[in-house]
Amino acid sequence: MRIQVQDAAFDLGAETERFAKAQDAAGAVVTFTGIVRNNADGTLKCMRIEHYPGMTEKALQKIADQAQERWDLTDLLIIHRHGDMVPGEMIMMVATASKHRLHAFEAAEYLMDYLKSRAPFWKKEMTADGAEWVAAKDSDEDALSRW
Amino acid sequence: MRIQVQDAAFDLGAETERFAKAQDAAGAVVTFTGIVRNNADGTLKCMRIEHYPGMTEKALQKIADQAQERWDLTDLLIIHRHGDMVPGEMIMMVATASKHRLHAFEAAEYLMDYLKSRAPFWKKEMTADGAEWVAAKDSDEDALSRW
Amino acid sequence: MNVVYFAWVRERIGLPKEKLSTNAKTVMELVEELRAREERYAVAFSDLSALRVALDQELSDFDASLNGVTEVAFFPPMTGG
Amino acid sequence: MNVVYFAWVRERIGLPKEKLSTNAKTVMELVEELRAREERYAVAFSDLSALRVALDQELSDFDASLNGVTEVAFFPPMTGG
Repeated sequence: MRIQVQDAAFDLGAETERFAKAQDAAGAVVTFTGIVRNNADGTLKCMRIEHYPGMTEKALQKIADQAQERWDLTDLLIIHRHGDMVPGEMIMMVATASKHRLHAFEAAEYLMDYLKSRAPFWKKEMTADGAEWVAAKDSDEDALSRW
Repeated sequence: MRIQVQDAAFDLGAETERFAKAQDAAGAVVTFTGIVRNNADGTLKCMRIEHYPGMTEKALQKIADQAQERWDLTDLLIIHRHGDMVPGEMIMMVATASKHRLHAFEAAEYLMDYLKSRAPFWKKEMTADGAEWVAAKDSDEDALSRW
Repeated sequence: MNVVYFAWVRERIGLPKEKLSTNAKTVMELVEELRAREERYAVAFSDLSALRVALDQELSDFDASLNGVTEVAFFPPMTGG
Repeated sequence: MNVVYFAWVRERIGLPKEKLSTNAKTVMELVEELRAREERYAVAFSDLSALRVALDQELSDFDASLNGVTEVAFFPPMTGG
């Protein structure tokens, strides 16, 4: 299991390849990648992600531990960036490995659902018109109720 | 959308990176990778995958079209190998991209469920003791009923 | 009509494909013809619940019509992914 | 006690952290103290449904006790991923 919180960009291809290659007992690897998406008007200059150093790592560790308890995983990876990112840049990724494809899929969805609403990250969008904090979605909070 | 059926190995890292980088409208990218897993006794020498040239491509195209109709996807990718592979080698991958993470996840699961039971591939395991065709699992057929 | 076999069906019958002249109107009638030919066919087609059929590269059923069909494929349940 | 603020809470209050001496026994009592201090606090804490609190880096509730707590954090609902 590896959890990384960092300002620097990460190499999705290399991370995915390394993760999958390290699996000799798992038949199934699932990854999720979050990418900075432009707004509807195409005016997004930059996405700034603030976080709570110390709590972030603890919260991600707790979410990862819960996923490992709940599903039969042989490995998992979480990388989440903070700082400034332009549209198209990758914000974060999770990867899960299991013998069973359903376990790998469900664990990755669980990690994402909890990471969205329980890990202390906050997004701010900087556009030509100014800066605005991204509001949490009710649907993200609701997503937790399925687990 | 890209669908590839091939004997040659593919580069999971490069494919994942290329797929994610090409997304400017999607915020969510999900990948699934299937890896040759050794058997319980660790005696698997080789996994041989037979397929039905012509029908394979049509079946994958149909499954991909159905996924695109059903979910709001900006892109999808399927790569599936045939021929001989040793434990640890990657058999196949799917990738989905969407604005919505739930769409990307569900579409990838749908692709995998249908690909398992509706695309004409057959696995044969070669061990020191001989060769045996992998039996289809009832659970794979049952998985289709959730869609 | 081209008849093609895959996986253990191909192995039991001992060939990957053959050209047949048949008056069979349905897949089931074709299966009965094949079963009657030789022991290896009878063995391969002994349990139809363990077999699948595709007509012109589309999954189909054993009671389907062969009208206009040029390629029939028999194989076990698929195990891709 | 260290009190830390994130995102728009930090911006409205105008500082990322401060050291406070307080007799507040619960988070709610601390919030009342802060609200009473200055307008910018009153504004930041006007709608608690838009706020979350963490005690020593664990998510908690506004009615939780501050007994033994060394760091209180206030921030809006999280938007990671």
